Amino acid sequence: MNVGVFEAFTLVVRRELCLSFRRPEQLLQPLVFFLIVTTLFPLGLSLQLSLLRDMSPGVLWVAALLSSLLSLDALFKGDADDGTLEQLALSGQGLMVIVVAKTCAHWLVTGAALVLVSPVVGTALGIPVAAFATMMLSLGVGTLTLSWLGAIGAGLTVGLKRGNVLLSLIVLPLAMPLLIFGAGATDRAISGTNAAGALYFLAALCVFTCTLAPFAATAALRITLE
Amino acid sequence: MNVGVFEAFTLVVRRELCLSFRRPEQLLQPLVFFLIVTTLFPLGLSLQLSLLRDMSPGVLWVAALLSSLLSLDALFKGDADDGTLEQLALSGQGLMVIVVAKTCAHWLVTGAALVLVSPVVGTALGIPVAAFATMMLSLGVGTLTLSWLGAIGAGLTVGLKRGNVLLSLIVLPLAMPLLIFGAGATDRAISGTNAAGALYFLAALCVFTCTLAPFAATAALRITLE
Amino acid sequence: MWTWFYKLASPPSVYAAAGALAPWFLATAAVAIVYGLVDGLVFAPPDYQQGDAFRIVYVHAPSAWMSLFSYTSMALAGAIALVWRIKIGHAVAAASAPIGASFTLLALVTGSLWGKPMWGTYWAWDPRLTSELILLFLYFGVMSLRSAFEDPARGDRAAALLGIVGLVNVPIIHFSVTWWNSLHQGATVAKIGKPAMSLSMLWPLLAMLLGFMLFYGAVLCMRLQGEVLNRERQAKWVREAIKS
Amino acid sequence: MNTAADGLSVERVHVWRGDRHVLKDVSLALRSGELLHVAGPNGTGKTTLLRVVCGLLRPEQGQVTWLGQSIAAIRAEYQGILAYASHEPALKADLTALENLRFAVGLKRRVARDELRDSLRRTGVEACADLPARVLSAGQRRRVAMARVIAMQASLWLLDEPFTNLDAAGADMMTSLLQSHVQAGGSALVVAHHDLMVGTAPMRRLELGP
Amino acid sequence: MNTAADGLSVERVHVWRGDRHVLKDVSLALRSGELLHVAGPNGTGKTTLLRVVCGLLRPEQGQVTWLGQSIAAIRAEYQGILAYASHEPALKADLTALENLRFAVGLKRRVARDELRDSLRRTGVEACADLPARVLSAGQRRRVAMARVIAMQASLWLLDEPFTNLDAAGADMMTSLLQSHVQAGGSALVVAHHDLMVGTAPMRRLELGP
Ligand code: HEM
Ligand SMILES: Nc1ncnc2c1ncn2[C@@H]1O[C@H](COP(=O)(O)OP(=O)(O)OP(=O)(O)O)[C@@H](O)[C@H]1O
Ligand SMILES: Nc1ncnc2c1ncn2[C@@H]1O[C@H](COP(=O)(O)OP(=O)(O)OP(=O)(O)O)[C@@H](O)[C@H]1O
Ligand SMILES: [Mg+2]
Ligand SMILES: [Mg+2]
Repeated sequence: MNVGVFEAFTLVVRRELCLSFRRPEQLLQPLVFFLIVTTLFPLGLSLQLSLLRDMSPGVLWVAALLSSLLSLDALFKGDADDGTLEQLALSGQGLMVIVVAKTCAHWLVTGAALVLVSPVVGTALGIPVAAFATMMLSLGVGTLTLSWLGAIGAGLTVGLKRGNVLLSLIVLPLAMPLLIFGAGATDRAISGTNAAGALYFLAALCVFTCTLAPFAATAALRITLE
Repeated sequence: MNVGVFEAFTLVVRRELCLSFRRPEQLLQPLVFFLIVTTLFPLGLSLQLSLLRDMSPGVLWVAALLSSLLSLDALFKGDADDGTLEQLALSGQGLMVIVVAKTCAHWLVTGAALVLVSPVVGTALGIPVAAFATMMLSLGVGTLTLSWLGAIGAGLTVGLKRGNVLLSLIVLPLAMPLLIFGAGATDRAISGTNAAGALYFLAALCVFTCTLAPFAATAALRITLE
Repeated sequence: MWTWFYKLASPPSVYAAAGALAPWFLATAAVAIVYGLVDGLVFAPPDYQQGDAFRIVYVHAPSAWMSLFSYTSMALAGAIALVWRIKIGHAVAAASAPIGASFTLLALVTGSLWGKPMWGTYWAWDPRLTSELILLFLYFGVMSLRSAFEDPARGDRAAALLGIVGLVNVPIIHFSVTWWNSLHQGATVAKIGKPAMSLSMLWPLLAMLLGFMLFYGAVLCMRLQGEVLNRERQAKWVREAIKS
Repeated sequence: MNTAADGLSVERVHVWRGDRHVLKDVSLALRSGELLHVAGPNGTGKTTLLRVVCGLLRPEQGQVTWLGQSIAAIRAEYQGILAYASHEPALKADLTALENLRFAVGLKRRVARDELRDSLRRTGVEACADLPARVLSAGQRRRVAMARVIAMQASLWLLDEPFTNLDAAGADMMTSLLQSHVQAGGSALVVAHHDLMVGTAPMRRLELGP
Repeated sequence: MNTAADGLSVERVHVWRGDRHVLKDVSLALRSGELLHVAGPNGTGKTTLLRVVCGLLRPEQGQVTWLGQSIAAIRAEYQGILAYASHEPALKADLTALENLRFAVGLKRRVARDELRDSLRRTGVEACADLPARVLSAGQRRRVAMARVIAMQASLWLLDEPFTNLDAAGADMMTSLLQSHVQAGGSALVVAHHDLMVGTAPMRRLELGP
């Protein structure tokens, strides 16, 4: 009665979702953080409304990035602290299955949720409705990539106290291309020009990351586990 | 041979500094985070340089706020996790001494350090040298206020898993006036107008917070300790 | 005197009182709101500047006022519970938080609907609007902090403390229009002496405020009953009340 | 009149956790020179009782007094004379054993480094004095925690399963530490699952039931 | 030829931690139906040895084999037949005891909920099945961790001080669990500071020196 890879994957995803839903307010937190950060910026700009319009894609993306990042540091840390990561590592399932499952679950409760809430933020930032489709698409692809980049960082920094700042250091530089093209796509959609180029690039980035990052993240985790 | 309040205060501050310096790379993390976030924005804005100038105060302040916040969630959490917070609470010293000492130490290793590094960031963002004094002064006062607001939030969320997102949810709304006036002061200094009004307001906010927050933070910690 | 007070604040008597008051509040609220709506939407003269668009004020202003009022009462109930260890205060605070958040949301929504014809935009980063948004976040913070604790007693106290700390925002919202130059219009109704509004517009507004207040009371009573039952589920009187 | 005015006294304490009535009407008295062994099956509230006695947990009913005064009223003095060792050793992983002692004990009394080293020697971990707590073994950590209790020179010891993780020699050491503590006039409340064999001390036993 | 080809075998393992040579040339062999009691003073490397045997730590020298093959080479199969209980109980505080078991055991074998409940019953914590692990007492957590070991139906048990925090009844239960495990043909490596009184099983003892 061995447990197959796919079964193991769903079990770990269910475990993660169960942990998230155990405290429903925690599910909302990355979203609310996203909302708050997007409201902070306009304030920091001393309310120069004309500026706001131009910078809305940047604000949107930086907020998405930060809110995804903030929750990433708990990806493996919680399990490492209470010893369950060791149990997972000894479960007889490859570490990679576990890493992939945890990262996917993370994206579901942060990235996907963030995409769903982005129209609200978009409205507040004055992004036209016509640009919403591109914005949501780019955010979805972008946050998935980000979750994967974050998984590498989280794997490397698990076991370090105050690893979250270090995690940001590792992930943010990697995320820069993402930010440039994501904000670029949104910007073009707002101004009505064709955003396909930037979107393709984002998608390529996503495919690239999703292919290689599982290996990198697993390797990172294995290094810190020993 | 009882230990006086002042002695206890210095001992706790030394403990915190000792813990911070034990990992020198950790000391640098908020700073590097600050540097990275400030460089992210211009990227997110698709490098429209003309915009950059106008938004530099906002970017500076949001980055300061986030980098200070990121490190705040470890303020009491580390001690709560390993049980040393209980020992501190049973030390015979009032909890308030400990809270004040820890918050001051936190400000020293993040806020003060951030102020010192701000000219670099300011230069990168094109803030004129003449505005540096105001910028640094406002950042110093602002980060101190923020450390205190964060101490309340950290006290309330200590012991909660993934408290860091909840912490942001609590602290960010409280920090909004800070952001408005801090960025306002920097903005005025850049454009050469008189920033004294905003600075006075920041100072008043700081005095107000530093007087009341120790009580609130201590009460918060006491509530969650039980 | 104090024993009398404690007796009054004991869960069974609060439960009973809330149950008795709720229908009265609800009935009077209905009367006031119906009068306010009819008079405000049908009989009051159109504004000389805004035409009929101004009529949204009959929902907007009362809900905005109520958002502040219920925050303040939530914080005060929490403070009383925290200082004098009167548990029922936490129940009152817990019961009023979602109501207050709803009023805040209503104020934000009606405000931005009104903003479109008036200022040409649904949303602007204006001090009044922003601080009202902060109020909403504070409500969220208080509610999620309360539920984040395993131990409800600690959650209550933590939420009460945050509520008190957040009270600084209330004067900021109220005075933001005088402290900063703002899109939003200044105090119109509460101007001492003579309100800057014609009486025919004012009466329905006051009626709506009264109605909202009574409605708040009614919902508070009903939610309070639920809170008390949940908190006292171990107590003998609850078991008996459920059985009967 | 209160007979327990000269020591620790717990009077009719009740504590609920969630829906469970964990401590039901628990009373105890402890005078100087006495050792009280708290025993009972798992989950019957021994740790909870210790936390109530510390003042970390406020009981819903009943009270805890020291020298006849409620411990909440004389918080600082009371904390000055107690030493609590919890289930976890409560060490900062990044600090060395010695630094851990210095920052914890230093808040209670002025203490010289040699004295701290000496208490580490008494618990048999002098060799670990300058190792970060992170790398210590479970038993070594427990010993460092015990060294902290000794160095505090408190008159009331509250120990939660102090024999955990200790080897045979460590258990003997623990026993003799307890013995010399009560002989010197101190008192101790010790949670343990096996019998304490502290020779001469007048030892009583409180059995918590389920 | 390798005499230990039918079980676990640790051959001349060396491990350094920092400047300390913690495991010096440790060898052991364990066949099915056998129990090995690892003892030794605090800090002599018992936990380190267990982690090496698990495969969580790679020794600098020497090797660990199972059925004659290096455990690194047959990682998945090897992990499939072992159950490790570390110093900490390794439970997610937010999940209930039952969910903890389900997600941990479910990765090793398909398991029905009743079976999990049954193993909780065998360790005496069926009443806690639906409580979040956060609120359990130290001993209750330990029992849940032991229930996980049982439910894994592993043939090799690696237990690090499994008697910690257990009351007298719990220690008896632990002993009889070990006994029935080895009688059923399983093998176990148990770190403990006191003597194991597992009646009939062929028990050997490995004493690690300082
Ligand atoms: C999203 C947008 C808006 C928000 C968040 C908002 C918020 C508020 C708040 C919080 C109050 C209560 C102030 C207090 O009690 O001190 C208020 C009152 C009021 N608002 Fe708005 N408002 C918005 C849009 C508007 C618009 C567009 C108008 C009309 C031009 C308007 C007209 C009024 C009036 C007449 C009052 C009553 C003033 C008084 O007597 O105090 N509001 N609003
Ligand atoms: N929220 C809760 N709901 C239900 N039961 C709870 C809750 N919190 C704690 N408990 C129960 O209260 C008891 C706590 O007991 P405590 O930790 O004091 O036990 P103990 O005597 O120290 O046990 P051990 O010997 O295992 O350390 C446990 O039985 C636990 O299950
Ligand atoms: N980086 C390091 N530098 C020096 N010594 C180290 C380092 N890391 C670990 N050690 C030592 O290695 C040993 C680890 O032993 P281990 O945890 O295996 O002991 P143990 O036999 O399980 O002891 P216990 O009975 O206390 O659980 C300890 O003596 C520890 O001090
Ligand atoms: Mg206990
Ligand atoms: Mg060990």
